[in-house]
Amino acid sequence: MDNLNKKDKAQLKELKSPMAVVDWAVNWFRKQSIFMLAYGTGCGAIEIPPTVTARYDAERFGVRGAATPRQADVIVLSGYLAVKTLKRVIRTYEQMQEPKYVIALGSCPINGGMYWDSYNTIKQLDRYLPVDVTVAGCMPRPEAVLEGFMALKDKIQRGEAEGARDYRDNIEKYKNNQKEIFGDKMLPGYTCDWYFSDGGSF
Amino acid sequence: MLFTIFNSLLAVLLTYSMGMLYYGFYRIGNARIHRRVGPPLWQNVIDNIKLFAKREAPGHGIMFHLGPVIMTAGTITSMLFVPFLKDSAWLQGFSSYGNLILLIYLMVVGPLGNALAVGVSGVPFGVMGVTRGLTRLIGLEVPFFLSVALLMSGSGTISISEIMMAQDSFSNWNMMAHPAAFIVSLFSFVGMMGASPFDVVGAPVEVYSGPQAEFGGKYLGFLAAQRVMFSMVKLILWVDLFLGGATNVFILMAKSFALFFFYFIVGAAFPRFKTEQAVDFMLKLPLIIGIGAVLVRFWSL
Amino acid sequence: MVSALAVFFLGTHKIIRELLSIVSLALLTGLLLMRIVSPVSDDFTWQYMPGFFTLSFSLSSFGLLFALIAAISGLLKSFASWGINSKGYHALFHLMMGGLMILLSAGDYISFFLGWEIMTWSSFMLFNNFSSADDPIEKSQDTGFLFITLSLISALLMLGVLFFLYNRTGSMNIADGVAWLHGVKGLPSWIPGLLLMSAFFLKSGLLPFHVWVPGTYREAPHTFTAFLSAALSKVGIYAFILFFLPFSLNEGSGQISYLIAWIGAITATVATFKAIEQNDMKGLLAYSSIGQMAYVFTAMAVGSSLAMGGALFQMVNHSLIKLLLFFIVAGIIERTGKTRFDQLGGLIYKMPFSFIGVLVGIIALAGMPPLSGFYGKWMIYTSLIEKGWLLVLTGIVLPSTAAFIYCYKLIYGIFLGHPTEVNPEEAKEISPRYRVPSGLLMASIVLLGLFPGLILKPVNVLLSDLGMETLALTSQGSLNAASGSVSGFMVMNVFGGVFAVILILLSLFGKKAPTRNLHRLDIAYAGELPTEQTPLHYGRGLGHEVKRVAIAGAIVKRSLTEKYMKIGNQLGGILEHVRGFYPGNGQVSLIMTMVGAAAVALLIGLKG
Amino acid sequence: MAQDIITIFHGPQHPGITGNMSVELDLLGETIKRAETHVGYLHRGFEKMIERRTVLQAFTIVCRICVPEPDPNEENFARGVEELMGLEVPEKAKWLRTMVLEMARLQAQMLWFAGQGGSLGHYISPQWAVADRDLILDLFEELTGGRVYHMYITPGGVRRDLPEGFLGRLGHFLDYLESRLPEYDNMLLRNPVFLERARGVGIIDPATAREYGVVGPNLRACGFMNDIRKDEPYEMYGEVDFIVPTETSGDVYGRAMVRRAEIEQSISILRQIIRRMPAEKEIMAVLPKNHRKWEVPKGDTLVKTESARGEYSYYMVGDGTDKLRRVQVKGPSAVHAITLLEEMLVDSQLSDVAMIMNSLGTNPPEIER
Repeated sequence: MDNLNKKDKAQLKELKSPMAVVDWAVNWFRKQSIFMLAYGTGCGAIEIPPTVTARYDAERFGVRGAATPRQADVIVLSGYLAVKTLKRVIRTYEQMQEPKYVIALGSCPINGGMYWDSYNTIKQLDRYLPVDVTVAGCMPRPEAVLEGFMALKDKIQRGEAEGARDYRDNIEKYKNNQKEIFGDKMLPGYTCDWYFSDGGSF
Repeated sequence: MLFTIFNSLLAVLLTYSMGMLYYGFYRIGNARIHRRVGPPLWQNVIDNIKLFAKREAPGHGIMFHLGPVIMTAGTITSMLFVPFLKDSAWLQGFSSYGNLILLIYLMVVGPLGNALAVGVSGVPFGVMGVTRGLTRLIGLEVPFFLSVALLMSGSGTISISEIMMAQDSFSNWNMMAHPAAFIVSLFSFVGMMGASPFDVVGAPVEVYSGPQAEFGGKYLGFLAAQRVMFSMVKLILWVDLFLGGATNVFILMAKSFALFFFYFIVGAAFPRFKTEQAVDFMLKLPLIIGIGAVLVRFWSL
Repeated sequence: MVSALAVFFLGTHKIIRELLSIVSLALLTGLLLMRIVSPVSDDFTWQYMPGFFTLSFSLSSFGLLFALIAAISGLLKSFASWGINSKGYHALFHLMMGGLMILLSAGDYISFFLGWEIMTWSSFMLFNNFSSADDPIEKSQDTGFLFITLSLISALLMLGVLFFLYNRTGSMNIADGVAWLHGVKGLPSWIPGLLLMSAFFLKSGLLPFHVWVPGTYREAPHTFTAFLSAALSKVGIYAFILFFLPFSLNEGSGQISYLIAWIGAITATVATFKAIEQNDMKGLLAYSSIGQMAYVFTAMAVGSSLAMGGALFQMVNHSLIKLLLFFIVAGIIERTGKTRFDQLGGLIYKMPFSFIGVLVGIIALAGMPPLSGFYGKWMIYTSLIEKGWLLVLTGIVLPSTAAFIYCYKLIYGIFLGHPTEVNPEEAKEISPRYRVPSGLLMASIVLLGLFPGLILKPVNVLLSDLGMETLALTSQGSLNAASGSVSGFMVMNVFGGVFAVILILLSLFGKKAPTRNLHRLDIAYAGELPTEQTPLHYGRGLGHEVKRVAIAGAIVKRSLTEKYMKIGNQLGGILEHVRGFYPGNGQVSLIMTMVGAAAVALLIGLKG
Repeated sequence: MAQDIITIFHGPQHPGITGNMSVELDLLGETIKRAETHVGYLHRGFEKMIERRTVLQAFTIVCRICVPEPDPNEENFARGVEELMGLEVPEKAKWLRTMVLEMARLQAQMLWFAGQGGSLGHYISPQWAVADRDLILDLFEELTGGRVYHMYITPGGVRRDLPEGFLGRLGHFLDYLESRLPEYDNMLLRNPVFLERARGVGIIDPATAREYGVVGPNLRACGFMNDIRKDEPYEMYGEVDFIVPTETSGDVYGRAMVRRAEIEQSISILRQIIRRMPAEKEIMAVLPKNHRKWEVPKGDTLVKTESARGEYSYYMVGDGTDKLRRVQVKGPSAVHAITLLEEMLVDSQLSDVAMIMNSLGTNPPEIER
């Protein structure tokens, strides 16, 4: 934590223009307050409670739970994703408000892990969603999960945690990849139409 | 006029910073009860600013847009009808134009305005939360009204300032002069602050955080800001009515923090009632105490 | 009141034309308004069988208020029902109007009773013959049966008491009877008093005589329901003021007043919880009417000038609100053909005018500042506190808090949530003939919220007519009582100001963080996807759980209507052979019974 | 379509669900008129994967069938293989296995306690219970090298002997936990609000319990004394003294009381194990030299273990190759979380769904494997 603070200060000194300072400040607030949507997709769900409770106390770092995707900043995908789950995860991710981040826990979202030969799980999550931080391990310890959050914070502060922008810019690629696995059971159009248009706003 | 506007801004700022401070303490205190360290004291402010710094927000049409606005406006309006200090021209808002009954009704305007936005978003969980809130209101308002009616008929006025003025010494504080009314009102107080065991409205494990389920970004930011301010309005109201009011901001903070601490302890210790259990509870014990107090008053006259 | 009779004859004998109806009602309204501007004495006496009866008519200031309410309601109602009425409807409506005018200006028992009966029977015919229920078989015979039976009972009670009074005082003049009623202490005055009171309670639908209200309101033609709620339910209040107000102001009658106050509070509680339970719009509004009327009785029982002012304000305000809400509901039913909350929903962006109308209506109905409904509530509460009736206050706080639920249910069920049976693509705004009167009513409700003095100044005149103190009004927009003051103008300004500031703030954020317009089904739904077929509208369920609360459950489970029907059926069984004497159907025999009973009562009265 | 009812999903992304599954609820108001559980969010095809792997490879994945309580699965699998292959397990290994099983049961009960408090909006109990449970995980880590998945109980014995002073530290932990239990009681189990909410809610009547095949604490809360550890003692359960707590009410409160009593029983069993742990070093049976040639003879067997949530049973078939022909896994949650839950939720309240699911000890991963 101290380390991070020092890094922040060093960064701040390097900034030149006032707009850069504003951006830096906004990023600082974003990184200090992370509303986490813990989607217990698999085994990793068991290490989320220790992370947020008394022993490891993620709230020290500004990480707290959110109930619905509308309120959340980061979705924590804990473990392997069955195809059925992936659909819900994409749905949940698209409902979140930008800027939004994805943390994937465990080996399974990286390469399939234990279930590399299973017929019902996806093997590589970042084909379907922009993953900002992956925490490897089966399953990652709470310390590792916290380390993942620290990495995410660092990324946010540097302004590099822009998975959401990547998803928006490369939506066709992601949707095609999703289509490969869902086939004709893709999510209905209204859930993601705005990615293909400007999106109405007022 | 300018002075009033300046005063109103001051009131908003004061309640916001007081609220953020108290709720910062609330989170740390809860963390200590949980045997952990907890977030920094200013974590709530960071959260709030972060919500305003989100790049987008969900929308379901103009009514959804207006809901948080009405909610915040309702909160600030009711804040301006509460006198913060006694014997002072500062922080009085528009309280000379209003009174306690008006205030009680004003406090419902915001939530009902937000309920329209929740309804129009079409989230079934949200409407369930609203229904729970309205049902719970029956249980909260009835004992509360009874207790403040005891005060009002006791002091012969319905104006908050005058009730506050009448409590000049400690023995004249309404919590000492009308202990039954104070006890009854404390039940309602815990409920109105949304503490366990009366926190049915936004229960995440039941109704998916209820009315807030569909709000995100700046809307959630407004809702979070008004929530802490609204809590402070209630605290100050209780200080005015029962704890003898305050002559300066520091006394106000001391007294309101004592009440806040009570709310925090009760909220930490209990699981949550079901809606009907909450209302039934409120209509049993507090109401009986209140009716008893009325009867005592009646016979002693 | 020649004009009343003129309208009466005009309506009955001429060919029915909408225009004529409106013109005649406008004429009536105009005449009544003229009475305010230039008070001319038009007391009118009519010698019938010289030396035996004298019918005397004189419109008191109270009568004028009620007559104005009725006339304006009738005018708006006629406008709203433009072109949808069948033959005979207008005749009956004007007959009823005439009866109402006779009643309001009656100076003696005969004309009072005559007006009462004309009004009752014509309104019965109106809702029975022109019912809004789609299926004639479905149209419940029970409703008509209940209404007419209870009306008969009330008429008989009243007739008996009136003749009893005539017997005692030897005068047909109401004023003499009232004076006697208040002059005699103890049991002899209590019994006729209570009997008479029951008759009036029945008309206003107080407990335990409220059972006719919901069915009648539900089945009456939609716009006529508005009139029923706005004008006819006030007749009971008029009669109560006429006969009992001095009585309840009497120092020695504390217990009776207290009893009436509790009857009001209990009625309000029962009606409110019943209203929450309703699934159709008109049923909900019907029960809400009962509840709102009950507050008026509670306030009248308190008897202070603040309470009386509150009662009158609440009454006028209730007329406005209910006209507005029933008009809009009628418009929605006409456009969609649906009456229930589980059939409607999601219409807000298609019917913005109706939405705002209902919004204004429910804010005023719930008594929230800054609209007009608040003042009535405020005056009633304050007067109760000043009087020291804290338990009664608790008794009416309970229903007025619970009323938020049905208010929200009304607006949610129709406009918010998700569309169910009504395709939102095809939904259209309600037709202009509802929109115009609704717009007027909305404007007046908002105006009254800003300037309650508009009503309270005339109310002050009435109060001084009654010999009570007047209310202290510092300006049009604020009101002072002994224990505190309130300024609606200020509330509205502050709220509006804060609202505007926050809206500007929000739109500043809007530049950096735009709001994304989402599809109706794109909602936080626990990760799952709702489909078009998924039921998501909470219209039926809203308020369903309230009955799990012990007190509400006890009220909702019991149904007085069923009990009355049971008693009625048992009586019917006993009287089966008696009924054999009469030809034809039940209605005819009921009418004959009534005529017979009236004759008997007349005879008894004459002999005495 | 007139809509009396409203359909909502309780899960999969919902704070009130015990894992990655969902319950579709038809509500009238908040009263549930129909409940339908949806599973398949977690299906990995375990039984197929075991058939594809050799016995020793399969042993590493069986523990992943159930995350909160992996050890009964390891033990079950190991014992099944031993029965098929006719291996003789040394006594010390049996004691160690019993110890691990009881520790696993203990931590699972703590997790249940956390969930039960959390489902009622009582946020102290999850914080305390999960943190205290972590101390057991530390012991596990010391003993096996893994926090959650241990892969400790291998076919033929256990993987490692006790570290130095382990039993003393376990004893210390047990003392600590025992001193904490009264606080847990005061905080949640004797809390008037908890009593108000838990009594008379989520009742399983004995006939239903028998008909649906309810097992474990849920069955014992209905008044049946039914425990594999007593009925068909395995490992060293025949040697230790313990009682099987029962209740008769069959409601949420009854199940809570049973689980609460089981925590004490586990502590007592662990104390006995600490006392009686043999000193010898032998922890592995005599195994085939070349582990690539582990051939499971033809034959089948049915093994059962009592976990914290009830009975696990594995039906295992060997066909003479180094892979098992078929493994059929039956966990307790399939009954509790699907058929029974759908039945129980009808006419109960939305507020009670999370509480009932937690009190049944449902755990999605083992339903669908």
